[in-house]
Amino acid sequence: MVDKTVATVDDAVADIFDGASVMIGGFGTAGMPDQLIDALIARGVGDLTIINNNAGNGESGVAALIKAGRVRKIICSFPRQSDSHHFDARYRAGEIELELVPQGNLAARIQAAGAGLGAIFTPTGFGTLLAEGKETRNIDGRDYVLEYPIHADFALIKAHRGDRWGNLVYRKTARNFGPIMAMAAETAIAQVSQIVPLGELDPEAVITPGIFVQRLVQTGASA
Amino acid sequence: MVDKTVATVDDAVADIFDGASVMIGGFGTAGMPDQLIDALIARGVGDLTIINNNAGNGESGVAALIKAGRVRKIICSFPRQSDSHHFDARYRAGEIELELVPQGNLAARIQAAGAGLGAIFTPTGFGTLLAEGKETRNIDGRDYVLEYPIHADFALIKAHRGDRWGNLVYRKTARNFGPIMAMAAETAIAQVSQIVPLGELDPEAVITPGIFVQRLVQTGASA
Amino acid sequence: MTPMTRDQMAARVARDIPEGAYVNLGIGLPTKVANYLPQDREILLQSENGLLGMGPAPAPGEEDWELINAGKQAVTLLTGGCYFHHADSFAMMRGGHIDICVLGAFQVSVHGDLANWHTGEPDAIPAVGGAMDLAIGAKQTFVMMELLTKAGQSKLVGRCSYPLTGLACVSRVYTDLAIFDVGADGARVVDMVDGLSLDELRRLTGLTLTAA
Amino acid sequence: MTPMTRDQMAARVARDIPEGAYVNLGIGLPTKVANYLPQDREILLQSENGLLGMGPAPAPGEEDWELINAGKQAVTLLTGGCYFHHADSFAMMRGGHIDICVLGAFQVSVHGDLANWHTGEPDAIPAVGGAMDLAIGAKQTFVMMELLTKAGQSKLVGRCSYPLTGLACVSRVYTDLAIFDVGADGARVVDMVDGLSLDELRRLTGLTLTAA
Repeated sequence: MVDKTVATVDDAVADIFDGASVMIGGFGTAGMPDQLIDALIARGVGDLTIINNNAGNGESGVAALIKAGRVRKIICSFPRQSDSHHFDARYRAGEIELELVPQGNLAARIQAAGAGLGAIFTPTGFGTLLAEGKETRNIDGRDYVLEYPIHADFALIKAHRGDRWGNLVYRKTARNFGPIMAMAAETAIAQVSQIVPLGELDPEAVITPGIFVQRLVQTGASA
Repeated sequence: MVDKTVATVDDAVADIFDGASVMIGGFGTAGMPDQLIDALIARGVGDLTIINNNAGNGESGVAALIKAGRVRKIICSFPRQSDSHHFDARYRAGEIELELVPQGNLAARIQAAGAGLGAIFTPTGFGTLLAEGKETRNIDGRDYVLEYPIHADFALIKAHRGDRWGNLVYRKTARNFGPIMAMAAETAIAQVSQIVPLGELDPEAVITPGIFVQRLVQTGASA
Repeated sequence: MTPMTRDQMAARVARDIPEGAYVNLGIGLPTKVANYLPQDREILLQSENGLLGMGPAPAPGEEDWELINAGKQAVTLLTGGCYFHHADSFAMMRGGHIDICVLGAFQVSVHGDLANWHTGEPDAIPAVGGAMDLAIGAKQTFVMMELLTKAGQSKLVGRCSYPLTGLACVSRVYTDLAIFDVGADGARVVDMVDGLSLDELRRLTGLTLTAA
Repeated sequence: MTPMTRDQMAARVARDIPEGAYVNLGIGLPTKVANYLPQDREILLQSENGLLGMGPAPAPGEEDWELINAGKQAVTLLTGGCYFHHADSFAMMRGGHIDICVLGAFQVSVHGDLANWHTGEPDAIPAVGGAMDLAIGAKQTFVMMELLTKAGQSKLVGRCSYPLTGLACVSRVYTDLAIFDVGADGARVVDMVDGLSLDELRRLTGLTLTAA
């Protein structure tokens, strides 16, 4: 029997290693897999490359991971926020590397990784600082920048409900990066509010087919 | 009030013009928008470029369009079938141009068009006849072929239910190319089994957001 | 002459948005436009974090922090709205499916170049978010901004000095003093507040402006 | 010696598919594998037209022609299965998410090149379908075929003479006479039918084969 559920968040992150690349879902706190991140902090591994839209808010989630000194590099679109002081401090101290990616290119590069493409020509960023040094091409009269897929060793995401095959549905705008990060990571790990019996999710409404999910853990509804 | 519904299939296809490129959904007959195709045949325009997975089966749908002599070129992955005699005859007579595309590249190129990408490097087809003359590149040790997006003037697709904003849900494997063709066409036209009041479709389970659909017509359940 | 207030600017932008338009309102000043959309028009707001058919803020105490907009404020979903993931959301934008995007700006050039993501200061932490995708993706990109900085310098410029967000992407600029169409042929004045003359506007901006 | 029947070949392939594997079975002979999957293992079949968790054919009269497989035969969906669109379906394949793909072939080279889409005859109408995507996408690609043509020529070859489907993509070849691992180091015989010797197999194929 295929059963991808694990009992605890500690079990869920037990194979994340020093130096791993880890995608973390969420846009702000919506869809942020807070309990998996806490377990990752407790696990104690460091030198991580984090892929997330932001660089942490306040004291929890990615911010707590950065505060704990576990992050070597962050790939994100919007690190500077009113409450991103942990990132700000580490960045200004030269203790964290930043790769800034326009949000849509971030999504497209993650999707390209999940879909097995080698590179994509995207119009976003052409002629800006963020395309400096990158290959460009004019195609049918429009200018594009060549961007490469972003793969990761792990993805930590948050979903609403899941089953033992790893099928997932999300809740409202907490969906955001979850489905594409699950596709782009070697091992995708989901915290879900509820694990339901196989067959309870509508096959027409499954957002992430279980093939993209390696492990899931029930954490209950979070704040 | 935004109301994208039209009363008849004839109204739905009334602006399709001679020489248009037309994506047609369906994999075999599942998801084939048979009534829109019949209306397109009745409309009498020709010199069409058709994008479909196949090149028609039997006597209906794309096969009937080909039989009627309306198709100048077809872009598809699998034209040769036991009952594709209308295509076979026109093709052997040199009356129809064929662009053969591996099925996954067809899907990826349609999706790239809908997503505004300029080109993609795909591994599929590398080293084969279908990549002859195309640009290739080795990226991180793997070989890729550069493929361009496929746009269209129109998409004719079949969905299960839709609302006046154009939101669509599909039924089982009839979903296939519908969602990506709707994104890639200037004007996407859906025949749906049932038009339902706004709000009746679950916002978590809408497969094609209405923004991608310009027009829809209720045709009832088809065989 | 009396400059328009920010609310008057928002109301003016809202008036120009037609029935059925798919619209993305950027963070900051453009968010105000939602408050002035005509009640008799159905206009569909997209938020790039994955919703279409965005409704107004919920009543206090009714917030659902899994239903937020790009500015991370609690919002609601209209009947007929729906959710999708980030790749699909930016496909909507990049693929040219959004009719109008309204953005704030540090500077806009008369040819429609936009600078709105980075002041270029050496110690600033850069953050771009969806700005570059939004700027170049929509069928039309509108900018809303005060025409002059506090120091009196025009933010409509011949050429942007701040780092660019996108090239030749803005079609119209709504300011507190005038409305401009910008593009390949330079800036054209569409409207001005009462009491302002074209010559005065030329003096304030230092630009060659043509009248509508 | 007695060659394996096509059903025996299918049963042999099925035996090598582990619990929990995501598997795509190509049109034709590979479809038979589904009939022999061990009942005590959960194995998830993907069909590239948009379903995962494909079940057996429905009872006669119960067909739903909107629930079909890649061969356009009516199928069913297992409890826990789901539907998706074509781009997501081929992302599963191209992105390396499928564990095993089983395909038929005209020829396979000892280095794993595959030819299964086109005979190369000048008047043949070419049709590729998903063959090229399937060949290169899965973590492992298995081929099922008779070892010899009716004329007695080996279909396992040093170098394919038919137009290629993919380069160096096949890892294992199941035939009616023997099972081979193929790859950078050439072909290695994993198993043979009773009564067949390595020397005889070398004679039949004309290839330098190594024993497992």
